[in-house]
Amino acid sequence: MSQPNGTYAFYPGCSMGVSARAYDQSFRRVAEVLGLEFQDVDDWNCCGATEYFTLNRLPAYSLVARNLSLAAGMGKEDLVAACSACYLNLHKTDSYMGKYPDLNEKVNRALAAGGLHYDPGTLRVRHLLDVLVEDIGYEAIGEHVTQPLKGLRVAPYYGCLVVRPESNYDPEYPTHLDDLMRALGATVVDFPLKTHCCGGHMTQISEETAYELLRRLLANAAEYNADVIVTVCPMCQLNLDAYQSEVNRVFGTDYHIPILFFTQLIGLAFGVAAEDLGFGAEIVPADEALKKIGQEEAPKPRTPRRRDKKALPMPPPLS
Amino acid sequence: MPKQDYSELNPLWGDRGPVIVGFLCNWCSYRAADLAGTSRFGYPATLRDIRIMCTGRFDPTFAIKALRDGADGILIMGCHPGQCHYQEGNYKAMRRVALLRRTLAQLGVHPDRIQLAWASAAEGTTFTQTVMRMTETIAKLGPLQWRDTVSDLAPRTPAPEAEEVSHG
Amino acid sequence: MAENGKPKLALYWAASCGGCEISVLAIHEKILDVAEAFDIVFWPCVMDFKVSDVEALEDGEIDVCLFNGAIRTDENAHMAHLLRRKSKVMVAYGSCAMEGCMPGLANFYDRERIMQFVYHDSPSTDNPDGVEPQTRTEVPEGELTLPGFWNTVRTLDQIVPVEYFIPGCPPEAKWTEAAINAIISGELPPPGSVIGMDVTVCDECPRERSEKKITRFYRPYEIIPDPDICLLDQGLFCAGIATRAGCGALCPQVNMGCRGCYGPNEGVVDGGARLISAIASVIDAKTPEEIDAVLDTLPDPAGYFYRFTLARSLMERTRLERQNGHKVARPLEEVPRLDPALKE
Amino acid sequence: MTEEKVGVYICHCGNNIAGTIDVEAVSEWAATLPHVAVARDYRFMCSSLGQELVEQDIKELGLTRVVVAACSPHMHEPTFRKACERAGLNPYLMEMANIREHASWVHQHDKEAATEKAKALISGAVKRALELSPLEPSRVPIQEATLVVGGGIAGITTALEIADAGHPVYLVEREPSIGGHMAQLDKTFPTLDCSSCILTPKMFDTGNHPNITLLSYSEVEEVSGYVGNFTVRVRKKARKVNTDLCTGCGECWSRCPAKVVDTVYEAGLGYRTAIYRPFPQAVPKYPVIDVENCIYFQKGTCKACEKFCPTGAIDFEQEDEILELEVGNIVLATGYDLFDARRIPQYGYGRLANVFTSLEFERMVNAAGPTGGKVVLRDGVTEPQSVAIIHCVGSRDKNYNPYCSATCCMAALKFGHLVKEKTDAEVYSFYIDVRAAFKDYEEFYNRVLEEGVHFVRGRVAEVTDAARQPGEEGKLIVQVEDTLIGKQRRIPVDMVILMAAMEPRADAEEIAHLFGVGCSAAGFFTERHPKLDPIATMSDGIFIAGACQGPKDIPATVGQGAAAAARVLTLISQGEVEIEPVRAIIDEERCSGCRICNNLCPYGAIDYIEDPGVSRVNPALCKGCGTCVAACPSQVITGQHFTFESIMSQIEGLLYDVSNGHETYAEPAPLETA
Repeated sequence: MSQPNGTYAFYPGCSMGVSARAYDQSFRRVAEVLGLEFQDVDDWNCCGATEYFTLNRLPAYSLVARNLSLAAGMGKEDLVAACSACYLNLHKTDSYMGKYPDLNEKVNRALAAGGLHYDPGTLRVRHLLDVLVEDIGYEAIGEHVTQPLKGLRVAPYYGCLVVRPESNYDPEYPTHLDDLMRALGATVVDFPLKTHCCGGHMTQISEETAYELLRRLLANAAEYNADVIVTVCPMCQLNLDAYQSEVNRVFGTDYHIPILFFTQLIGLAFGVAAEDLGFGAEIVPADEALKKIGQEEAPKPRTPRRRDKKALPMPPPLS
Repeated sequence: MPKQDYSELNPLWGDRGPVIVGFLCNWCSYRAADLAGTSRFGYPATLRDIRIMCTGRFDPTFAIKALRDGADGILIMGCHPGQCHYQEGNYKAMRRVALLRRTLAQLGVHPDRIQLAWASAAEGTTFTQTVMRMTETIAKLGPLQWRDTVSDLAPRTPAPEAEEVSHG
Repeated sequence: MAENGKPKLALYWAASCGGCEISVLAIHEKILDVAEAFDIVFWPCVMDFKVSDVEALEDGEIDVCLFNGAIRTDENAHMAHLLRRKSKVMVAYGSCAMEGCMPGLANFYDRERIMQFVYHDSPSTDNPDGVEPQTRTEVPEGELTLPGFWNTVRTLDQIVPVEYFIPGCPPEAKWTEAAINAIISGELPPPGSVIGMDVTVCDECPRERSEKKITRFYRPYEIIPDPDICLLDQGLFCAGIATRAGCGALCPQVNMGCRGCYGPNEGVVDGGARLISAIASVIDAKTPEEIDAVLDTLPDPAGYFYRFTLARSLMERTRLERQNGHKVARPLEEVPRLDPALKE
Repeated sequence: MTEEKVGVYICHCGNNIAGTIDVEAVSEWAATLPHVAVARDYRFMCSSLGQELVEQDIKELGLTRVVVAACSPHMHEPTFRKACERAGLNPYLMEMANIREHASWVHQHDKEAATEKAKALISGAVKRALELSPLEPSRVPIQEATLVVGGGIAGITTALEIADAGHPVYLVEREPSIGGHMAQLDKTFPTLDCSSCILTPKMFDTGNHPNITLLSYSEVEEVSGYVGNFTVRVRKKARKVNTDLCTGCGECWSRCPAKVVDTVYEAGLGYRTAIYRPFPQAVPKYPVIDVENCIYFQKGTCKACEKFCPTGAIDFEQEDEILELEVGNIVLATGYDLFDARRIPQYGYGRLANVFTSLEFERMVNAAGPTGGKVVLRDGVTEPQSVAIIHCVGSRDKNYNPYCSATCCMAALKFGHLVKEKTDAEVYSFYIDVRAAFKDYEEFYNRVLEEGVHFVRGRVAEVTDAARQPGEEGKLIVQVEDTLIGKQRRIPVDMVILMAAMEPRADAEEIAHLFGVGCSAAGFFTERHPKLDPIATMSDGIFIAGACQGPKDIPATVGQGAAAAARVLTLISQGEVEIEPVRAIIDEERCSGCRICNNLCPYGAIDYIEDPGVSRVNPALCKGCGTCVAACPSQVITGQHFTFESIMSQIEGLLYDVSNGHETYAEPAPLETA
């Protein structure tokens, strides 16, 4: 599966250099440790985010296809995106162009105007999380861990895009981020809302809707006593982080759950200095939570296995 | 299934259409064809099928014979791998068809003219779709007309009268 | 029958290497019996005869004609018809006449490509003016003619009716002898018969055979095979399983897979198809990918399977297409690769 | 070829064929084919008048071959074969052309093409018929004993029926006791009979029947042979208990210190000891030592059971025993596995304590179960105030199993009733359709409706403990689209029961391979015919009964078990069995012993005879698939009824209108001069 020389084409997308600088910084440091090389697509353009596809599809596909075409010219097999929305749009465009010859033809006609061309299937579009899990593996990542995240209770938040529409992972209840966090030594809490919506751009359109969705996520993480919520998407991170105080104000709650990128936690576990991983950029400060690393966790099971003699056994987890 | 004008796909058809000889295993694909019938799923009348007990009975000679005798394509259909009524006959068919396709390709017969597909007794639609897909493939490839190939006797340049051949 | 009461015998050499002519002599001193028993009326390779001598004979005057070689040119065809007309019994002698043999491999190509290669592209060709043979050429002395060269090589029985077939490249002396004896004694098998055996080379092969499971093929230079074990069991292609016995398993006995010169077994319609079916059946693979991996180790399957029998096979030759009124073979490299989606 | 006379009969099938195909024209055309002595078309060939037409022509015209162009041979081949036989023509000289399923019904929109195709199919059938040979079925004697695999209610029924008829039976059961899933149930729908009350007497009879050899804690390892003459190797696993000495007193397991979760009988809801008897009514009554959990076997010390056994029956050194059985017939009744509900993570089983599977709940409501029949939450004490029952978990779901698991609706109704009976809880049943198809089932549904169970139509999206609204805290929330009111609903409950699907046994494919039977796409054993023969398999002498053939409830299972017994008894009473003559035969005179065919046969029917170095087909083992026939490089294996010549001839016939025949160029070759 992995690239023979461990090099990938990388599509940065618009948030990596701006709101998600911490993601960008931490992912590049982690890649360094793992010996992976990510080569940015030159002259990339916007992926169209979520809106453009609902407004005018053909230009939206063509816009994304331009990125695919540029990336295909780099001679790599895999095109990697760290942002879930970028990943979905790139993946969708590649896959639909392959599935619908009519779309393929129109998009390529548009590309031809700029002297470009893209044959669907040339690239494999992948999310960064998938690359780390599939190509490197839990075991190999575990081998690089020098500062296990012992004692840190992590709620793994996948968001709604990364496991859809076609994915190797269970779209309803994925566990690969869980397993990755476990490989770092963290305690992973069950987080039933792990694939629920973060509100996306509803923060700009209907605050009421977005805040309720955010509240559910925060409440669920709090219920499981999570110290941090870890995300794989700049949009999820931004919404949960930047609007947490608004949620508290609207609902009268008092959540202080730091929202971190998964690469930041990997970096910490690898022993990379926190300032090299973009820590400090988060709005809900992570300092308190990070202090717990290295501590024994106080046992606080939600449902004791056998409260008394009468309790019935639970089935073991599915291996 | 409205009448199809195959010359739209390849002008060489004229007013005729592809002839595909099918070899269907008794237990899965023949029954799938029966099911397509009872379900009234329409498909082009291009397939002329032969019932064999198992695709394991498929002898490459049959395909070669049919192509030589005017067929434009050969469709072998059996039970899905792992579900053969005789356990493994379809794996043998898979290997024979693979080698047959390679061999005939060297004789200028497009490999897509010989196809192997699976349909369980419950898959009337799979059967129908396979025939439709194969018909389209063959229609695009055009007639095979092996008659033209084998009836070739023409010398390269005008030959002398037979009686005048000298043996000096 | 000649005045001396001896049956009249003709031998002719069409498109073949000449090995069959030599094989007739391989019956050693028995050749004297032949000379004793027959009145040889035509044998251009050995004695001085002219076509006009044959033409001068009555129709059906020759009792037996041993005709070796395939039909490749107008001359071959002309002689086949002539000798047929003049002979009571026509024998397709040897692999070329019977099944096309090596000359028949030309059926993988067409006349254009053969001429192009032989008179222009072959590394050993020295033809600065790019001259090609013509059926008629004007020279100061008059007009020269050459027989026309066919697009397709034919077997003898595709051109004229044939009574008997003697297989082999060349036929082993014992079968020639058996045929001669049969003719002399008059105890002839029914017309259409092959003078030979009805089992395959395995029957005569002393190698030890086990259940077959082929995981890959080797080409002869790749391994030194065990001298006592079936070559196919060792992954070496051997056509013996599908080839008529009669040679005494000569090739397998010297560590070389059977080439298949005796042609398919009695009753078989297409020898190549038998090999495809048998060989593919015992490949140890269950997925299209695994199967392809094994088959990739067997380059040129059509060449292996139809080495001697292409002209006589059901397909007879590679496909011809009409181009500008000519029929041309589709060059092999133009056959598209398998569409991966259709591989299964 | 001697002059053959072929009769061709073209069926109108009312309008089914004649409505699309011009049968009169086809009939006229068929009469002109070589060797065809008569061609007729008739409204219904399969009617007695139609059959008499064929019989009359055979007798009066001396037909030597018959071609019937009608429906699929799977429908009426036996009909017309019998007609030929009655008229004195060997039935294997009849050939059918399927112009209904394969022509008129699928080419209704192109009548011309349908008619042309019918002609081609008939032409092929005539050519093939000319190459057919008369065949006679062969006969082999039958061993009296029968092997029944699986000691659930299906296997028990089969074994008792055969044994009661006076014939020996070997009943092989993998677990330490027979009883199967039925022994785990409390009540049975729709009558609410106590399951063990009706099962236990049958188990007892099975264990004590003079004609039944019960091989519990045993597995079949190898099967060879053929109908009437199977040889079966059975591994009798070591119980580590000498059953000659053991009285089943229970002293051993009451002293055993090793407690393990019982995932088989208690479905994971209760515990057992390392030496154990699965349940009190177990047959046989003897315990077994579970070596993997036994402290002595794992750590080397303990032997508590041995110390306390009053009869000295514990035998730690006991080894597995291998038995060789000779049987004439085999019945597979291997049952089902429950779908692992953990595979649907959003339903929370294995994560959320108070989500239970249907089988767990069966054990819970069973008076002899872990809770003594009390309906409680996982804590073992709290009675639920509300219970959700989710249907179709792992069935009717293309992500898992597309099929309907058949029994779960009724079981869910039963659960609804039982919860109502035993608690004051509100019950919500989430269904897609309620399938209550058999006798008294719909009535039971009505009864449960009247008892006040709430039925919500919709597939549940998720079961979560993530509260969102007041009233949801500490509950399990069932999120569902109620398709009858067209709204999303969140229903908080205390307990969720997942009606998990019946699945093929995890090792069903291996078992199928072992016995040489087929598996469907889902993995259930394939019957010979889905409608007319759901009991036999493609392997003669091997029958299937119960849920191994497909999900079914107890009455259907018992019915099939008894039917399998009837089929076996028929064969036994015949004393010998007829084998279809579709077989491969090697011409040993011409076999060169290349051994290509040797390992192609899935039934091991081909033996290589070292001297004189030829291969031979055992006709009783051969099933006639033809794989060896097609593979033989010297073409000396004949596939009866599907001979090389008959198929080659059929190909020629099929292509009668496009073929150029085989020009031999025998005429003087034209030497082109142009």
